Formats: sequence, C-alpha cells, structure tokens
Amino acid sequence: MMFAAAAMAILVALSMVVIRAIKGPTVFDRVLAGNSVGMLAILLLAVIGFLTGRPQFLDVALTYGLLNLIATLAVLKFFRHGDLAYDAEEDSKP
Amino acid sequence: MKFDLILRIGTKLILPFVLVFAFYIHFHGDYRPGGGFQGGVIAAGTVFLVAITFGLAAAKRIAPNWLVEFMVPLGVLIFAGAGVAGLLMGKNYLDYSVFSANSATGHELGILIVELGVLITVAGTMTALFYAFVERGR
Amino acid sequence: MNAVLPHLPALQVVVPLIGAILAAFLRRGNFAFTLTLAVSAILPFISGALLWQVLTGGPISYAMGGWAPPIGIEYRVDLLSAFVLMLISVVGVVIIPFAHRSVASEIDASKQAWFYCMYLLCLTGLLGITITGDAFNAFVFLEVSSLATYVLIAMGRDRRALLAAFQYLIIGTIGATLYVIGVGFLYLLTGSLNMVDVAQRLAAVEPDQMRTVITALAFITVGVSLKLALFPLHVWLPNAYAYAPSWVTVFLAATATKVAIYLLVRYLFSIFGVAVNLQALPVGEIIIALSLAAMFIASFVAVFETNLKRMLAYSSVAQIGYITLGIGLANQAGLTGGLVHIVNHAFMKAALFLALGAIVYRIGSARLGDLAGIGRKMPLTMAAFAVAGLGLIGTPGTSGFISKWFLAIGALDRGWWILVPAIMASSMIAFVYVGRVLEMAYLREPSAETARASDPPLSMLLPMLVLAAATVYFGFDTEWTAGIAGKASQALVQGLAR
Amino acid sequence: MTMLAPNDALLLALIAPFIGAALIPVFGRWPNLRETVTLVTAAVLLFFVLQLLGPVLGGARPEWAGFSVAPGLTLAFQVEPLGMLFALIASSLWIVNSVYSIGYMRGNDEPRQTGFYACFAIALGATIGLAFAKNLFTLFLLYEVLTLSTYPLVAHKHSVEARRGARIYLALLIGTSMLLFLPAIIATYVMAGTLDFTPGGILGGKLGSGAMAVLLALYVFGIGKAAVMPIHFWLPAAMVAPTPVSALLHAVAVVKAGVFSIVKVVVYIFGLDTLTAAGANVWLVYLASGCIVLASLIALTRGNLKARLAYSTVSQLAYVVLGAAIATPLGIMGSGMQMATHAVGKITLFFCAGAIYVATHKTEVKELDGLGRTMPVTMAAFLIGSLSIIGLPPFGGTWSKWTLALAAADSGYLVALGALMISSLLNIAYLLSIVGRAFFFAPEPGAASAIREAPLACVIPLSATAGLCVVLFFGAGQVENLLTTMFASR
Amino acid sequence: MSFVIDIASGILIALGCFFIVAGAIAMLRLPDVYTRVHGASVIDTAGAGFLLTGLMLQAGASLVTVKLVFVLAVFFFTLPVAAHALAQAALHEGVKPLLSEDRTSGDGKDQAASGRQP
Amino acid sequence: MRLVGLFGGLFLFWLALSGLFAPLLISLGVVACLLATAAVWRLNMVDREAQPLELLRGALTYWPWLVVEIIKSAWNVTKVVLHPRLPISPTMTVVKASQKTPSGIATYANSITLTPGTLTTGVSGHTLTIHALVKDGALDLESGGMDRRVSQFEGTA
Amino acid sequence: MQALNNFIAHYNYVITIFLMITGLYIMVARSNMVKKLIGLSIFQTSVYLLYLEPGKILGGTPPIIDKAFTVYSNPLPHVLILTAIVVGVATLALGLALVVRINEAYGSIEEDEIFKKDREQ
Amino acid sequence: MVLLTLLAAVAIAIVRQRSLFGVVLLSGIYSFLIASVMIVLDAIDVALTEASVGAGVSVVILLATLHLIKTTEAAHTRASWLPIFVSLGVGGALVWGTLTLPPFGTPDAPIHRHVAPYYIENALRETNVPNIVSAVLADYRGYDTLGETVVIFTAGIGVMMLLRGGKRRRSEDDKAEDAS
Ligand code: NA
Ligand code: NA
Repeated sequence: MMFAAAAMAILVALSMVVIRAIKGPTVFDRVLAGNSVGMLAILLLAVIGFLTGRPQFLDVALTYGLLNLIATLAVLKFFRHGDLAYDAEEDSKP
Repeated sequence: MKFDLILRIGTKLILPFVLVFAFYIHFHGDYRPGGGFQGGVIAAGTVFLVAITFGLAAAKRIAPNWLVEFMVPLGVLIFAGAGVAGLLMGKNYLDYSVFSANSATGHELGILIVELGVLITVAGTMTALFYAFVERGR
Repeated sequence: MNAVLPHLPALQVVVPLIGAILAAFLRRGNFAFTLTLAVSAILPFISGALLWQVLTGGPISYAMGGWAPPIGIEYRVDLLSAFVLMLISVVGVVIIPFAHRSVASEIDASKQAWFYCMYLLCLTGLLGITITGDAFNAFVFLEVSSLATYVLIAMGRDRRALLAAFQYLIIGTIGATLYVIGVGFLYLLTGSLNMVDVAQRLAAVEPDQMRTVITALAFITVGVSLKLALFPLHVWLPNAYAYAPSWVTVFLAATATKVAIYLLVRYLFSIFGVAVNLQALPVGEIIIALSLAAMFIASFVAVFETNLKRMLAYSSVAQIGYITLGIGLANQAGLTGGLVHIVNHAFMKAALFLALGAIVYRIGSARLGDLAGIGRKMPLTMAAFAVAGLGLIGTPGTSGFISKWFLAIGALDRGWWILVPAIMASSMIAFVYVGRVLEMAYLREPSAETARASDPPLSMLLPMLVLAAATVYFGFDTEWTAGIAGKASQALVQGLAR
Repeated sequence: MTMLAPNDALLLALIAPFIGAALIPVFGRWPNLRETVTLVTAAVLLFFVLQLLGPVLGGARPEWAGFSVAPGLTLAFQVEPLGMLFALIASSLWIVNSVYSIGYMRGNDEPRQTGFYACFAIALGATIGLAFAKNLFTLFLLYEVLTLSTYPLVAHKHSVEARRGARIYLALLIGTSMLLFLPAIIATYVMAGTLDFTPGGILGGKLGSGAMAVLLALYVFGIGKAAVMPIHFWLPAAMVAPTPVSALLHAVAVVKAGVFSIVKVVVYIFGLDTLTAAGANVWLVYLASGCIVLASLIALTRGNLKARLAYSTVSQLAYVVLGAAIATPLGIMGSGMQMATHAVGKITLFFCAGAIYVATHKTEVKELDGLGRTMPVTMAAFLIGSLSIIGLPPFGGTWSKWTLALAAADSGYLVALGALMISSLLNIAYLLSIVGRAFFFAPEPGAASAIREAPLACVIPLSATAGLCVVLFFGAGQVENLLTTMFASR
Repeated sequence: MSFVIDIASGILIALGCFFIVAGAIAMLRLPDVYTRVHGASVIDTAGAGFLLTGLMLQAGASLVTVKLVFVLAVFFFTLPVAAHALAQAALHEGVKPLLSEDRTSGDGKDQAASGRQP
Repeated sequence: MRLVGLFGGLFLFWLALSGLFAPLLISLGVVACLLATAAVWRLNMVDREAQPLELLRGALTYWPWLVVEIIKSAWNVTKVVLHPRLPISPTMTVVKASQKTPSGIATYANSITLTPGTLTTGVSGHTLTIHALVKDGALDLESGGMDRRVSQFEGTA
Repeated sequence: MQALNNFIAHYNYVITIFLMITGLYIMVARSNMVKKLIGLSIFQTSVYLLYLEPGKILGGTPPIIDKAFTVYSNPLPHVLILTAIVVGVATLALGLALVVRINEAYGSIEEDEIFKKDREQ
Repeated sequence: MVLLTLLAAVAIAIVRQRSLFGVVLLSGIYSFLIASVMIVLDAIDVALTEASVGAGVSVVILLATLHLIKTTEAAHTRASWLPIFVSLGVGGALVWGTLTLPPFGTPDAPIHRHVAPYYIENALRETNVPNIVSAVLADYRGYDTLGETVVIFTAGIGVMMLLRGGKRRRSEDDKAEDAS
C-alpha cells in the first residue's frame, strides 16, 4: 500500500517532469528534465521492486543510474564542445 | 577554464566501479537480470565515459583500435565455436551438454561461454561504433 | 561421412558464418577472397546432399542445440527449402570468380576483406532464412542478410548508392518489423514459433479469432512483400540495384528477393494455407492483381530507362511479378511456374548483371548510349547478355519459356484465360527493352569509348557464360528445375486446406 | 549412292546447317573458304533431304523421337509429305540463293559478310527443323529461331532505315507469335493434352465451333510469317534487307514457314473434317479472298520494285491460306503446290530485282524503262517469273492456281473463285507492266545502251530459278504424288 | 519492532514522496533553466534520500540495503556533476539567467536583471 | 599499493553486488576486478584524486552536517516553490574557495550544488560562480559558513 | 459506459497502436533522415510492447526462479524482444552511419533536398 | 497507464520537435519511460536492455551523428495525406485484429499454455540457470542469440566500413557542382 502510494507519487512527479521535457523551451531544460526522468525512473524501479516483493533487482536501477549519467554527460559535453571526444590537452597541442 | 575538474575527479572515482559493475551484470545474468549484451553495453559505456571526460586518446589507451577490431569478430567466433564444439562431440550444433559430464552443468557452462562471446562482441562493437562516429568528425 | 551427414543442415549456415567471422580477422582482400571462394565451393555440396536426402528420404528436421521443437529452434529442410538452398549455393559458386576483379576495381583495398565478410554474412542470412523452421529465427536471419545488404549496397561508387542503401534500410526495416508483428500475432494465437507447430495449432484456433489470423496474414504478407519488392512495394529496388557495386547487384538480383519469395510461399502454403481456407479470402486475387501491375508497369518503366542497371532492376520487379503470379494462382501448374521462375530468373538476371558488370569494368558506364557497337568489341559478353535477354523475354528454347508455359497452363487451369495473353504481352515489353540494348550493341558503329573495349578476363567471363548456357540448358532439360519445382508445388498445393 | 537409314538422314539434315553456321565464323577471315563452306553445307543438306524423299513417297514417316522438356513439351521431329515438300523447296533454293548471295554481296561490297552467311545458315537450319517438326512445340521453337536468326539479316545495312525496318519485322513476328500463337498452343495443350501433329487432328470433339473459329483465328494471325492481312506490313518493312535476304524471306524460308505452319495446324491439329464440320473455317475463306484482291491492288500502287513484289507476296500467300481455309484435301493440295510454285517464281523476281540493283542501283519501277535492252537475260527471267506467278502455262504457277480454283469451286466458295480470277488480272497489271516498261519503253536519255548484266553469280541463279518455273509445270505430278500421300492413311 | 520500522520507513517514504513531488512542481513552475535545476536537486537529494532510506529500513540488513546505498551514491554523484555541467554548458551557450540581482562583479550591476521580476 | 587498495575496494564492491559465493562467480569476480584495475592503471589514473580514501575520515563529521544542510535547504526551496506567488529572487554571485587542493575545491563546489537552492555554475581557480534561487541563499554562501566547514574537513584529511 | 470500460481495458493496445502509427508516420512523412530513424525506433518499440503486454500475467512475477513465487510471466516474449532490441540498435547505428555519409556526399540530410539535387544532376 | 500516456505524449512531442537535439533528448526520455513500462510488465531483462540501448548507446551515437550533420529539421513540405493514410491503415488493421485477442494479463491465453510452461518448469533443472530469460536466450533459443550477435557484428563491421577512411570522397558530379 505504502509502496503503491509512493509509486503513484513518483508517477505524478514523472508526469510533470515529462511535461517540462516536452515544453522545453531550451535544450537545457530538456536535458535537465531528461536527467530527472532517469532519476525518477530509478526511484520508480526501486519502489516497484518492493511493491512486487522482488527488491533484488535493484541492479537494474543501478544500471539506469549509470546510463543516465553517461547519457547526460554525453549531451552536456556535446553542448560544451560539439564533439563527444574533445580533449582540451589534445587541442592545446599544435 | 576548468570545465572538467569536477567531471574528471568524479569519473576517475567511479570508472573502475562501472567496469566491475559491467562484469557483474554480465556474469550474474544467470541469476539476475542482465547478461552478455547488457554487460557489454555497460563496459562500452565505460569507454564512452573515458572518452567524454578525458578525450579519445585516453579511451584508446584502455581500448585501442586493434583490440576493438579484434573483439568484434572474436565474440561471435567464441559463440559459433561453442556450437561447433557440440558438432565435434557428435551432438547437434549448439548442444551445450558436451561441456560437462552432467548435462545441466554443461548447459550452465555453455551459457556462460556464449554469453562471454556476446559480451566481447557487443563491447567491441559498441566501442567501434563510437570510435567510428567520433573519428569521422575530426 | 556418417558423422557429417546428420549435421548438414547446421553446416549449411554455419560454414558461411564462420567464413564471415574469419574474413573479419583477415586484413588482406585476397585472403578474404580465397576464403570466400572456399566457402562458396563447399556450399553446393552441402545443399546438394541435403536435396538428395530430401528427395530420397523426405523432409529433414534438425534440432538446434538438441532441443526438440517447438522448445528449441528447428531447422527444417523440405523439397522447397532444399530447392532454394541449392539455388543460392549454386549461384554463389558460379558467380564468385567474377567477384575478384570486379571487387578489386570497385572497392578500396583496405575494405575488401570486410566486403567479403559482409557478403558471407549476407549469404549466411539468406541461407538461414531458407532453412529455418522457426518464424522468429527467420526474422533474425532476415536482419543479418538485410544489414549486410545495406552495407554492400552503400559500397557503390556513386553517391546515390548511399541514398539507395538508406532508403532500402528504412523500407527493409519496416518490412521486417511488419513481419515481426505478424509473427507476434501468430505467437499470441498459438503460443508457438515453430512453423509446423504454428500451422497445426492455427488450424485449431477458434473461429472468433479469425480476424487476428487474417491480420497476421496481412502483416506477414506485406512485410515479406516489401522485401521481395512486390509491386507497388518495390520502390527501393531500382536504385539499390543500380548503384550497388556490380557484383553485389548480381548477387542480390539472383538471390535476395528469391529468398523473400520463398518465405512468402512458406507462409501462404505451409502455414496459413494448411490452417485456414485461403480460397475464401481474396489473397490470391490481390497477389495476382499486383503481379500483373508489376509485369506491366515495371516493364514499361524499364523500356524508358537509359541506365541499364536500373532497366534490369525494373525488369526484376516485373519478373518477380511472374513469380508471384504463380503463387497467386495457387495451383499445381501455376505454382510450379512461379517456383521454376525463381531459378530461371535468378540465372538469367545474374547473367545479365554479370554482363553489365563486365561492361562497366571495361568502359565504366552502364548507360545505353555508351554501348554503341559493344557487341563486336565484347562478343562473348554480349552473347551472354543476348541469350539471357532472350530468356527474359521467354523465347522458346530458353528457361524463361518453361516458366511462362507453366504459368499459362496454371492460369488456364484456374479458368482465367485472360492471364495468358497478359503474360505474353508483358513478355513483349521485355522484348522491347532487351531488344533496345541488343540493337544498340550490335547494330551501331562502335564509339571511341567502346572501340577500346574487349571481353573481360576469363574469371569474369566464365560465370556469365555458364549462366547463359544454363538459361538455354534449362530451356530443354527441366528435370532439375521444373521437375523439382513441380514436386515441391505438388506437396504444397496438396497440403492446402479446402 | 549408298542409302542412309531415313532416321539418320533426318537427323543429319537437321544438324547440317547448324554445323555450317558454326564453321562459317571459323573461316571468316578467308572469304573464299567461307563461301565454300556455305555452298558445301547447302549441297549436303539437299543431299540428306533428298535421301528422305524416297521413303516418304513410299509412305514411311522417318522420325527422331527427341526428348521431353517438360510435360507437354517434347522436342521431336517427323517427316511427313507437306514438310518434305517444304524442306525440298527450301534446301534446293538455298543452293541457288547462296550462289546468288556471293555475287550480290561481293558485287555490292557489303560489310559483315561472315555474320550474314552464318545467320543465313541458322535460318535454313531452323526452316528445315520447322518443316520436320513433329509437334507444335518444336515447330514454335524453330519458328522463333527463324525469326531471330533472320533479324540480323534484315537489319544488315545497320542504317537508321534498316534498323527501323528490322524493328518492325521483329516486333510484328515476335509479337504475334507470343501474343496469339503461343496462347493458342497453350490452349490447345490444355484442351487436347498433347501437341503432336496427328493425322485427322487432335481437337475433335474438344471444343465448340465458335471457340474453334477463335482458336483458328489465333493461329492464323499468330503465325505472322504468313502475312495474312492485317499482319502483313512487316513484309514491306523488311524490304530494306539485301536482296538475297528478301529472297530468303519471300521464297525460301520465312513466309513459307508461315503458311506452312498454318496448313500444318489446319491439317494436323484441327483436322480437315473437324474444321469443316464445325464451319469454323468459313470466315477464313472470305478473309483470304479479300487479302488476295486487296494486296494485289496495293501492289499496283507501289512504285518501288521490291515493295511491289512484297505486296505481291502478301497476295500470293493468301492463296496458300485460302487453300488451307477451304480445308479439303484438294485445297491443301493447292496450298502445297502454291508454296512450291510461288517460291520458285518469287525468288526469280527478287533475284532479278537484286541483279538490277547490283548493275544499275535502280530501285523504282519507273526507272526501269528500256532496261530490257541492257539486261536482256535478267528481264527475260523476270518475265518468266511473272508469268508463273500470274498462273499462265507453261509455268508452274498454272497448276497451283488451277488446283485452288478447283478446290474453291468444289466447296462452293464462289467468292474465292472470283477473287482468284480478279487477282490474276491484277497480277498481270502490276507485273507485266514492269516487263513492258523494260522492253518497250525508251531508256532515259544518256543511259548506257550496251548490255551490262549483273555478275555471273547473280545471273546464273536467276536463270536457274526461271528454268525451275518451267520444270515445275511439267513436274507438278510429282508434287501431287507427294502431297497425296498425306491423306493416304485416311 | 517491525511495526516501529514500518512506521519509520513509512514516514521517510512519505517525506521522500513529498519532496519528489515538490521538486517536480518546482521544475514546472520555475521560470528558467537555472532555477529549475534547484527543483531537480530537491528531487535528487531530499526526495531520493528520504525515499531510499525508507526503503532501506524495509529491506533491513541485507544485500538489498547495500544496493540501495549504491543507488543513493549514484544520485549524490550524478546530481552535482550533471547540474554543474548543465549550468556551465547553458552559460556557455549564452542562455541568460533571469536574475533579480547579479552580484558576480561585486558592484551589483544588473546585467541580466532586464529579465522580468518573477 | 594504491592498486592493491583499489583492487580490494573493487572486490568488496563485487561481493556486495553479488552476494553469491559460488567459487566460479568469486573467481570471475577476481578476474573482473583485475581487469578493471588494469584499465585504470592503463589510464594512469591511480592517484590521490581517484582514491580519496582520506576523505572518508572526515566524512563522519562533514557528511552528517551536509545532510542536515540539504534537508534544510530542500525544505526552504519547497516552501518557495509551493508558495502561490512563487517568491523567488534568482541571484548570481561569486564566492572564494579557501581550500588548498583541487579535491577540496571540488568538494566545496559539489556541496554547494548538492544543497538545493544553490548551484555552482563555474569554477575558476579559487573562485566559484554561484547561482542561487533566492538571494538569501547567495548571501549565506557569501558569508562563508560552508567554505569553512569544507576547509576544516579538508584539513582533517 | 461499456465503451469506456472497453477502452480502458484495451488502453495498452490503444497506446501501442498509437505509437506504431506515430512511428510509421514519422518514417513515411518526414524528409529528415535522422528523424526517420527515430521514427523507426518508435515503431519498433511499439512492437516490443505488442509482444510484452500479452506475456504479462496479472499477479505474476519476473521469470527468474525463486522459491517464494509460483506464477511467472511468460519469458519467451522477453527473449524475443531482447533480440529485437539488439537488432533495432544495430539498424539504427547503420542507418546513422549512412546518414553521416549522405550528409558528406550531398551536404544535406533532407530527402527532399537530396532528390532535388539528384534530379538537377 | 500513466506511463503509457506519457509515452504517447513524448511520441507526439518527437513528431513536432524540429530541433534534432530536442528529438534526441526526447527519444532518450522515451526510452526510460518505455523501459519503466517493461518493468511493470515483468520484463526486467528487457527493460535493462532497452535502457542501456535506448538511453545509452542510441543517445551517444545520435549525438555523435548530430555533430557531423545539420541539426535542425527543415520545415516539412511534403503532402501528408498518403503517410497519414498508410499509418492509419496499418493502425486500423491492428485495431481490427487485436480486438478479439485475449484481454490483458489473463493466464489462460494460448501463449501461456504452450511452450512457455516448459521453460518455466524445466529451465532450472536442465540448465542450472534460474533466470529463465537467460536460459531461453542463451540455450533453448541460443541459436537466435547467435544470430543476434551476428547482427551486432554485421552492424559493427558495416559502420566501420562506412565511416573509416575515404572521408568526404565525393563523386565527380559533385565536384563539378561545387565548382559551379
Ligand atoms: Na539478447
Ligand atoms: Na540475462
């Protein structure tokens, strides 16, 4: 019951964040919202694990977290340098 | 402009853990969600992470081109080879019971072997894809 | 020998697969070519042995991983699949000598090993689709062959090759996805993915779920039809054939669409056909209508194409119309005609594209206007072209005539006499576009470009001569073509639910 | 003369031209050797064909069983009287035509002679095969081979005009054969279950009279080589070809193959009795009669010599069709004789036209004024040929016209009888007017008045065929004997 | 005992949910990307922290708790890295923050205060 | 030495994740950790920055404080955003970071970011650019309370 | 009311089909190649749902054997969709590589523009 | 159900979004959402895969692609009737075909009665692997997975072939066009 309520709350939050992602207006809003969607998804996963009585599968949540991190960093790096593999040291060399 | 300070430190911190996590996801695919493919993707994700924070050259230090190119076919070869092992022992293709006297153990082992093949190919391919796209831009 | 024989079904696919993997390790194009040659040489023996086993002992079932179907994936070789396997293997070995020089002239040296790897993967996929008895496994191998095909097409030198590959990728993936949706419905209805099992269980499906069966049928048919370029789902094909490297075009034209056709026949006759009474649905009528449209419209477009690769590509769409016409007729003679045309067209089209490839190799162009007088400068090449072209028209004495003969008889058996003149009229359009080329090649004075041309080296010449000879040979001896196709279609037609 | 076993002679006759065709390119670089090959092949072929004549006259039916290609499709040959006659015409005229070709081709310094002779040999091989075909499939196969092998001959000049003419030639012949002839064959197979030429026909009781009439129409128009109007205009279009090719088309092989096929179909597929009983032939009698007259009228309007001859051929072929349409033994007899006599007569006329072209490069009728003085032999032969075509004694054409008229009268087709008579008058008008111009009109001013005939290789053949016109008048009995054996078994 | 834990974890989870929803509302309501980051950080820190701690109480001393700790660690790691990088990238791209006061140059010069007062 | 430490840490991580002690899995874990260690070693990344074990010592005091700070500011932010009139006053400011090491500065910057209501937008030497949701948050930071805490924490390390 | 109930009971199918239509629409209607590929992905994900939804058993649990549970959802669709996802990403990667090359060759990734360029040639 | 609605909303947003970055970001969000739906459907293995593919690999590769190309979609000028018609046709067929399917979540649907029970009952005993998905994936249907690995392999080699070397090598026509 408790978990179900928590899941509902997370879903409500998720909806709002998704609305933000859709509305934008800037790309950065979307990045932020995307990141939050990932985070909320992780929480949702954790709660669902308890809800269904199989919390062992938090591995999935962890994976989400790592991937979310990688994706967010990739996006931001991209904005910062337009190039995923930009390396400042490499650039400073002639 | 030290955009990367926080990033670099953070990445250094978690990098080995991500890699271990990748292997964990892979090797526990028999018991938990996960397996070769997912493990492979996360392992490749490690390389992405390095490339994003430390640049391509650094990424190539842990996953040089030759290694990546070698991994791509290697994994499939392991998988297909596991099947051929069945043939050589007079069983059907991909019959893992040949890997052990006990059929179930054989299958367990077989699954492990082929998942390893999947991991190698997936990790190699994902990294190769990443390199191919990123290098095209320079 | 006894140790190998039972495992031939697996080897049929595993040999090219391992070949492909090894080719990826090789860095030198020549090594990869040698490997490909070796693999190509082995395959006909395997498929020949399989065909022989099927002819003498009936269908073969091979349980992958030792898991009996429907638990595991089954390889199932019956007369139809053995027939198509044989076709692919034989085409593969006949055309491979051509590859060496053609590929060397069109593909960067650094990519040749990978190129052969892709080719072998494509081959693997096609063989896999044909031999598998599992609906989902067919999808997986469909994708293997498709992805390899996209890459192979994109290797063409013209930038339009990239566009063609992309368009094919989009359409091909839509097709494959529609196929998967259809398979999904079948799975929902039956709980099984094994084709034989699905067919049996489908027959027992409650009547109120007929709608889902029909939807599955529609999705699978449309999905596969996209791959086989059934009119009007053919839009990807002309550019793909026109701008792909010459040798790739040869291979694709001879095999890729044929395998998709195989899959269509498999579903219509072995799965849906045995489970439900397709005669009650307008399936055959729709297919026939589209086939006729292909036979006329595509042929007509071919007449006005000046890029000969595109011309032959449109011709392929039209010729596929003949094959699907036979499928739509769904009777013994008609289906025999369709199946036999799979082989006949494969040989003819391969010969035609090989000849064109040789011309491109020599004069660097495949435009009609650039071919003036080439008949005298490249006599053997153009002779092969001419013979295969006559086959395309369906001249008696060529294998094309045999196909049309059976189709026409099938149409009359079905009572649709109007199809007979339609078939012939479409041949006449083929006659126009083939004739146009021959006239240009033989009745014009050579231009400065063509004057320097000469027949290509033997390795390139031999495949097309063999295939042209086959076009004539199978116009007289039809035991291995119409004979087997007849037996296969007899089995298929007999199994149909009435 | 050692006698070959008839079956072997058949096989050898079938193969000989193709061997020749294969050898010609081998000797392509030595023209004399190459032409020798042609002549030897032609002679050998005639020899083998003659070997068959005796047995056939004796009622034997030499055959080569061949092999089955697919259900219903068998490659097989069998000699029967009509085919025997056709093979005889073709193989004997080939020799003459070859000699003539040598003169013509060298005289005009034509290019691509090797291919020319090779294609010629293939065409002859196809003709012989067609003549001896045992079933419709075999006949159809060789019919198409004949079309394809003559296409390069028609297009020989490679000019825009030649290409256009050849295109029409090919399109019409292939088109009709694919669209009408082949469907007719398939329908026949589906109804009768066989395609074998069988005395008495195979369609008896298989279909109604209306359907039979339609099927007959498919055959008649599908066999475009017979040039039944309106499927005739390939023939004038093909006049762009060199004259030996025109001779091949008009006399030796092509159109003869067409009418021959129609007669074969009528006799051995439909069966005369079946056809007449159903009355499915009546429309064709009227059509053929109409063609006879109409084509003659058109011929009259043509100023180009070869075009005029071409329409003459259209008209003359309709005679053969008429005989088949009447569908009595007598009618068939007339058809057979018309085939022979027209062949000889028309080849003479074409040889003459060619000779005129070689010698003077003239192609129009009105240019021929006074030519009788410079080319007396040629124009004399032209006269003989014309008279034979018209049907006046003492030339071969007499008998065929007479037999046909008899057959028409017998069956009560008065319209046909009238057509034959009107046509004879028209023939006189369009053929003898040429002869008249040549002999009685004054030559154009400035034209050479000395005798200047074409090369000997041209003149000898045309003289020979003119002679044959006469021979046929007296030898018609032999032809009649041969054809009678067709119906002997009935 | 387990009842006490249930109550405690219930409270924690409820708190977590409250902060999560509040953070989400913040992300919807706040005017620009920089301010919205603060909403996100409420979710990621307080929201996630309370929720996960509540779950830990439920799981007791088990492997699950360890993993929940890892998950929380991921949150605490990702947030600053991502938020910082985001803000930097946005500034770099020239997305002007809406400010009521800019104290960066010390003289209170309102460079972006042209932005409306919320 | 650091490598061994890293390996040990990784292996503990593995065990914590796995919770299964089958010999096969344990040995695979060892292999995995070795590989990961090797990868990091290839990158020359085994340095003090990468292994802030020292920071753990100060964590006992610093982290609880930070958690309380986070909760407090989370509550503050929540109040603001739930307020019908949305009484925000976004402010940007710069603060000095008095820490000596890059890690210290990073800790400070991250702490600011972790605390809802404030956000480090830039780090330049010892100067941090801060964005705050309400002006009070900026002023709080300018007063340097957190800076001292972090420096203290760094000092204990 | 009945209709509403029916709608809710089939809501998952409705959305699945909606996604399918959307993906297909993007693919067919849009000229931008990257967008086409993303449409392709959406199209494919809808298929994933199509397979997975019927595989769920209410009250079931993920198909990983555990003594505490007896009802497991159907594992087979999961396996199939795992494969389909992998195939999907492979296709996407290949498609993007082609897009990159097309962009280099044509200077555009809008199909319409490219067709125009090819026609002008 | 909420998740599904959100999915639909994101899908629409993707249709409307013209900035390709936006599209990529939204597609990442879409992936997370769909992975969450998969979790609800008990398909955790699939969810894990979808997340790693959709939110990980795809996003990264898409970004790498965007770096190399123009990043805004041109205003679409195509007549949109045919696509809508086609899409709706397919959708209509699906609706028509799925209405008679068993309702959501029922355990006695055909797919739960055939084949699948075998795996659930025997997988652990026959392969020692409690994760049935893994057992089926790598063993019972291991051949499919081999094929799947081959697909990955194909794509990997294919992309390398397409993107390695020969950069910006344009056809002759193109050069001519550039010159003009
Ligand atoms: Na998989
Ligand atoms: Na797994």
